Amino acid sequence: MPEAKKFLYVNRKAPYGTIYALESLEVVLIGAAFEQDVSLAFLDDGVFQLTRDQNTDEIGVKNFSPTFRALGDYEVTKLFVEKESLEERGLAPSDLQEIMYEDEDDDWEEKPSIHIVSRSEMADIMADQDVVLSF
Amino acid sequence: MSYQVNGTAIEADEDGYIVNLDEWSKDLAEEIAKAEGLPMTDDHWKVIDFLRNYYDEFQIAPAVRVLVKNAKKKLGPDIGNNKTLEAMFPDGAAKQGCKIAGLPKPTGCV
Amino acid sequence: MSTLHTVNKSPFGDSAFNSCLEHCKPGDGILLIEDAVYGAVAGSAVAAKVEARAGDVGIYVLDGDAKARGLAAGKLIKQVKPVGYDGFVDLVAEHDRTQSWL
Amino acid sequence: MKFGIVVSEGPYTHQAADTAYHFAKAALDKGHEVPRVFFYHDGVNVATNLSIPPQDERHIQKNWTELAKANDIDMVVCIAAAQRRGILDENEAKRQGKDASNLAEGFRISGLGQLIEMGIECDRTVTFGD
Repeated sequence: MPEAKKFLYVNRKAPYGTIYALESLEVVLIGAAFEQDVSLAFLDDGVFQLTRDQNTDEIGVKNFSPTFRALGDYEVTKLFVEKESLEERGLAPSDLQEIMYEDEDDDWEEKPSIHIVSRSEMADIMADQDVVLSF
Repeated sequence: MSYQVNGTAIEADEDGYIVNLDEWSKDLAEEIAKAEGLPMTDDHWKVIDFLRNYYDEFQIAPAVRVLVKNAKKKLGPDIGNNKTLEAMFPDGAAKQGCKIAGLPKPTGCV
Repeated sequence: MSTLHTVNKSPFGDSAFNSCLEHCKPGDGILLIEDAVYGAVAGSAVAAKVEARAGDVGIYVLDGDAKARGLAAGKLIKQVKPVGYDGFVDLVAEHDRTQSWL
Repeated sequence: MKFGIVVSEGPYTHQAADTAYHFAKAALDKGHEVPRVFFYHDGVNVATNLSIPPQDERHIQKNWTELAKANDIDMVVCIAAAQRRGILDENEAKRQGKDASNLAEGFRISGLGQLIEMGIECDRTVTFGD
């Protein structure tokens, strides 16, 4: 098998107002079957996708925020969230839901999937990919 | 098509997935399984319960490999392996399991 | 290793161009297409930022989109290079990856 | 070089499908390959054969169909996105009990896996959207 490619899914849009966030997540879940080196980037309004306490009861739209917590099962364990984007929006890392995965290589220890990175670290992550898919 | 449960007709699509997910019940699951030609053993129920819990928690039905991995952890290796799950759900553990569990039809995206 | 960034929205109504400018790296290219071509106009509120970045990042504008919007080459920031669709193709080929700032 | 193209906005509302078309054409003219174009989000609406633009406007679907035919491009429409938005091929329409299908010639409906596969197999992946 050829070496895995590095795939980055870039999420810059808020959930619900448009379908991009949900359909991005659908790509990630399906893409996970291809055993590539997958990372997710959340910046600008994309950071709103990961906030806690989303409740869509009154808008009649499916709440897909719990699905992010299943990503570990799909071996998608690198969710990079940009610190500056959070701060600009009055958010702190504690406003995001906890997303964990069990590390197979470390006796199934539970580890956080979300990594808060600076804007310049985010730029480094973006510059280190083979395929960048934007949503 | 539709299923008859305790005198009520439950609407389903062409493939036998129920249309209104709120109408699911254990009796309905038995009916769907019967239509699929499957006996609902205790082990089948364990898998169905697992699928429904997974959906409740994460709002998706797990992909087959995720189902197998989690079933192994939660239900033990006797059920949680490819061979057993395939034998229990000959039409595919995710596909047929979701149908009986009253979960959305996998869109078959791969 | 370098990236070609494409931006397709006007910087006056959307943050994509600004975000792109803040994430691109020396040696990268930025191609303004569709409504993003308004970001290439000389003397606008974003021009200074574009000019400042044009030193180490190649900034391009899709010629057809600029012309469609009445932006003759003389109206554009002078460091911004107009390219056709064939130039777009070359830019994609020359850089290692393409990132769209949607 | 092999270029994979993603079209993720619908025709006429956004310019994305037009830009992608001109890009694909230019890439082919330069001797590159465009093995696949993947239509996602509202981009799936490009594939309807029920679109009737005025005679003095470009016909986006026809343009794509002709380009694909002449250059052997595999035009894939995401099934999940297509089903949400009412783009159906004949088989799916029959299976779902619908009385009509509307997938234009040259397009095929398939899964998101085709998008990932395109990313793996092409040298460059370029997304056009909004």
